[in-house]
Amino acid sequence: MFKRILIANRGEIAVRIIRACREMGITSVAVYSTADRDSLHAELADESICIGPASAADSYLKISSIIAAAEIADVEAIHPGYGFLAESARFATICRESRLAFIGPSVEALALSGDKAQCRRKVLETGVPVAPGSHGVLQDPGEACRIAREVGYPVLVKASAGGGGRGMRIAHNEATLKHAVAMAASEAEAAFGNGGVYIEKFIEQGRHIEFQVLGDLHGNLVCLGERECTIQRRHQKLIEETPSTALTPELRERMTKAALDVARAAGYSSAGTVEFLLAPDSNFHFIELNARIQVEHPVTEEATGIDLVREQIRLAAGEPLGYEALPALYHVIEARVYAEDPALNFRPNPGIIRRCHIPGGPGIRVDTHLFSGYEVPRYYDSLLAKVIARGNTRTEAIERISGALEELFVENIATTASLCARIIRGERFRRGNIGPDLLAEYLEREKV
Amino acid sequence: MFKRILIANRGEIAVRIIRACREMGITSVAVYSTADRDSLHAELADESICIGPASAADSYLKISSIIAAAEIADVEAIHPGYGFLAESARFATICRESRLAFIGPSVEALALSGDKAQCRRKVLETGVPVAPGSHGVLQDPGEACRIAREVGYPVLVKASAGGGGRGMRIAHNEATLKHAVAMAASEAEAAFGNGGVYIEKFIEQGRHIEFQVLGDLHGNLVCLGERECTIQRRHQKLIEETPSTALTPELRERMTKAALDVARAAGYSSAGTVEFLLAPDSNFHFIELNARIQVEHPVTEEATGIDLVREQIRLAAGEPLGYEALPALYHVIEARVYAEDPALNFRPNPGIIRRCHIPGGPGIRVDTHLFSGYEVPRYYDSLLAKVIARGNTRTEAIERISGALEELFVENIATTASLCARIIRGERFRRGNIGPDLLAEYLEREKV
Amino acid sequence: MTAAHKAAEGDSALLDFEELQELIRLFEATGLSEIEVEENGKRIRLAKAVISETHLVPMQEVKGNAAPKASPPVLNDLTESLLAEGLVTVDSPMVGTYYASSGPGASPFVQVGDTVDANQVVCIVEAMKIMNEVVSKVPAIVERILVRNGEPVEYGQPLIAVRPLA
Amino acid sequence: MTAAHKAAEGDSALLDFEELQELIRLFEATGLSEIEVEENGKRIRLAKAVISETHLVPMQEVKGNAAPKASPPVLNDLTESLLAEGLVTVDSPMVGTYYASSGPGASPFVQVGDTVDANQVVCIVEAMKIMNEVVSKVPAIVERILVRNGEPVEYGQPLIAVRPLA
Repeated sequence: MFKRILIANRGEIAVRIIRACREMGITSVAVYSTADRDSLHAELADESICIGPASAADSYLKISSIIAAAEIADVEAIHPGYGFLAESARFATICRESRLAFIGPSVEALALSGDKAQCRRKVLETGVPVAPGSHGVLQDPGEACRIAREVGYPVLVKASAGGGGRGMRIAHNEATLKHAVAMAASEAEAAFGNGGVYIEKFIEQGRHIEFQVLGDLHGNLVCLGERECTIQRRHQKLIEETPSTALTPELRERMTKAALDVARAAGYSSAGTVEFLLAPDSNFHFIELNARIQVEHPVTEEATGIDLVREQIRLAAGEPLGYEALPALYHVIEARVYAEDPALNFRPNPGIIRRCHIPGGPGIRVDTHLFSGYEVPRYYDSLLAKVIARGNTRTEAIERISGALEELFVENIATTASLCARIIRGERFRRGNIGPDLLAEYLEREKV
Repeated sequence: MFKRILIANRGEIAVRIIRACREMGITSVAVYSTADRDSLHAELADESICIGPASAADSYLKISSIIAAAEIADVEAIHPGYGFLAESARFATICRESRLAFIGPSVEALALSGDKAQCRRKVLETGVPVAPGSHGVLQDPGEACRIAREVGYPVLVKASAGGGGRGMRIAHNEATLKHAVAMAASEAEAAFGNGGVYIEKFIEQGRHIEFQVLGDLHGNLVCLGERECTIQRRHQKLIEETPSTALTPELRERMTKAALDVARAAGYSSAGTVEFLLAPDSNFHFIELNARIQVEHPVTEEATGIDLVREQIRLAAGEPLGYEALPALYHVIEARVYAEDPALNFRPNPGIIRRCHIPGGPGIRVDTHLFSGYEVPRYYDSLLAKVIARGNTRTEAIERISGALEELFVENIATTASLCARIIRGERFRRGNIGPDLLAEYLEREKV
Repeated sequence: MTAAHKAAEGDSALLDFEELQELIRLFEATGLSEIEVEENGKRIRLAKAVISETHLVPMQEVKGNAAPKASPPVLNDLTESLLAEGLVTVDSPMVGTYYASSGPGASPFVQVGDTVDANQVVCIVEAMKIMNEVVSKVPAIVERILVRNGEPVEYGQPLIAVRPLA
Repeated sequence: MTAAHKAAEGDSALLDFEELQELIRLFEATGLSEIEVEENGKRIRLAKAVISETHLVPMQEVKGNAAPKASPPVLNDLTESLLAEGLVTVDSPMVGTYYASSGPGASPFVQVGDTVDANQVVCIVEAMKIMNEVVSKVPAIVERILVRNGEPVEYGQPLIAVRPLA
């Protein structure tokens, strides 16, 4: 097992990884930018190193500085968290060359999952359903129109190097499609240095269901159930839960098998997520493979009792998986507390949080880097906290998370906590009638 | 179900009950003394009423003020928490007369559990083993000597109206016994207005194992497993866990049956605890029945997933139990964080906590009323927080709670957190070789 | 504070070392944030990191819950503004229900403008069916009745504001 | 705590050294943030880094963990005391390893007392096998070398203190 690990991240996930290290008796080394000098991850880690100025490009995204920090701290492994360098095949390659274990999947699996079009093609070969569309990157705009006529409008134009909703456009007819393909290609070129785009049929009222997988370095894979992540704002998740109200046991079994097929085809190890879109007719389609620990991983942890970050570390050190499927013990719901003002179209809200109160008690877990006096920097993601509730029933989980979200108190800064509580307490969520339109419908009704 | 509940308590247990109310959609009414004006329970409750000055006798223990507050707040029920009026048969009687539901056992069960000597006699009738000693209150000092000769020294002299270690003395021979009986009787007379004392054989190296029971108003009872509470300082618990390393499945089954026999004989309803002393030869003896929610109830909650406070409220409203034994899902350890300095013989440590950091993350629950800026009043119990960790194995629970206790940070005030972490990480605790001498041995070794 | 004053009386040394130690201990026990004594070019300054922002804000206000609780800041504001007017308050000695008179139909114990003697009953607070008489501690003129007949009151809540007679 | 040293320079000392030690111990044990005593132009000031309202205290110090981290307060104190002397620092432009010379056996780029031009290389910070030259921004005299050859350095860490030439 590793003795020293560097955590190439910040915020709540860095705190999460530090806690796993502490439990495992591993020395944790945090890195921080000058904007995060007084942040919780820099305080809680056994050692902390300043790696650069506030701008992420010059600190958390700067591979040479991360590697230099790992070298001077003399660590054996790097945990990249999520975001930043977590899915960078290039970073994983450099780690390998520097004889540092990258706590995540192999370079090859990262390269595959990072190329959405290629990944789509690979998954098609396994027989797992993929939304109808192009087989790989579009060769010319004409091909887009041909395929769109075949599968029917509306279609989504996606950047092959994108993911998580970035660089995505919807087209309802040929005129908008041509424009969308051109725009998406040039945007993707600018954003990712790769202008490849592909199209797939847009599934209206599709629900976003993802499956957690874990793989060891010896070819063993396990699937730890699903998370429903349909409630999103700006293609970013707001509320997640397991089990999903959309799945029957039979459907769950089929999707579990599909998730494992995808992971196996990708030669996947470590923790990863296979995302599907579930159509109202119960047909499901593979969307993408997320080659990292997900923000919403605690949902699965609370349901199954397994510590996914610990497992990532253990598996990266070469230990075998050692178990098969784990039954869900609880119904779990997570709400994300962003420093964003829902009343101002989720405008980010940096500033000093003079006082805060984090809820606790039975069935409640809060993953956060908040403390009274914390300054939310304007440079990074606005996620402040994840409130996770488990219950013996869905109703109990709903009651617990609503109570906790109402108890949570953050002074000076508007957050999404109260909005999440109102949505979860709302009738439509209670009925389990979840859809991609739920948030918009809710915001619309609140305005009236 | 009740719509409005008054919480006749303070500190972490008041916060705990407020959270249960919030989840159940019940309006919570807190009461507070002037010393607790800025305390968390007064802030978090839906309504709060000042009931008197700092002294507990003039506020939290003053029945007329509690009842008056309940009347002006127009509540249907009172939750007494633990301590203060929780086990007062007189308070429960006045609640009944005032048509306020007392969230706890019946007046009769309270009267029985409050009279330790009578309770002992009642339990003897059920066939559950009781430590050898007097059958009821001693009639004269001569009787004590006779019985002590019969059962053998050392013996414990206990106040019938005491409990939780209060008014307890140990005697190793006839001379000290006579003195102990006289002293205990006059102390008990002064402390409880009841000078009745009894004796029982002192079981050396006995382990303190208690069983959680729940009963409804329709005669149904369930036992939710044990908690080992052997590690105590000044007869007050410091570290608790379930399952106990001392029990075999067969022994657990016998003790579970005994706990249910005791509860049934007492006509017990609501949440309660049957305490046993387990001798090194695996013989167990009933000690007392605790007719309240216990401080350490989260241990059972985390192990079984059941919300005991919610159950208390539900059962007091007349709802049926509706389930039998629940399997333990996790190994659970709790450590109590007192505002006491272990280096100064656990001297209480009131004052302002300028800053604090409460740990979180997977498997960790913290029940506390702490916040940055909280002033620990010198009038009440010094319990600041309970840190509870669950794990799939005992080792995982040990690693998690040690990490959380080390992460916990309370400025300005010495607490028992770090001592608990060191004990739990220590070899003797890890081996499960727990005994009443563990703490003393540990403190002795640390001095060297 | 007193130690500091004494210190200023010294001629040569402001404080000797023992006095300084004592002062530090005393200062720590107080709620003061700073003590500074300066005399003939001598100066002592003790300071604490200001923890002025210590208390949690009442959650109810922030969350907009309907909380009928008489929140302390309001009470303190009221008491302060009355003090500023030279008034003192008769406070409730217990939680209960305020009654202005001894029973329905009876005339109130006092009205605005009345002069009351020390220990004269000015109202009743009922708790558990027991009527507790509340008295003015000083001879005074009743200036304001702060609660309505039959209203629930907390421990320490100001009931009546009076102007003490000199 | 450096202020304490200055205090010892006086002739008729405010406090003798033992008393001063005692005072420091006492001060450390209290929650005070500052003690200042001034007399006949002599002054003793004890202060703690006040990170009060906003920042969490570094846990490592409290817990006694062995944390080799260059903690920010120390850096700031150092920078401030250098500034007070009229010096400026050449800071590390990246995390890496500090080298005083271009290679083993080579003579150091600069030594204390050297005069350097603007943009003259004063040391190297190595990261990922790449040697990054670090320059002085201004013409100056090298006053102090703050790190040892081969020592790991953080981003922004002061490496060399120089006195700018007017």
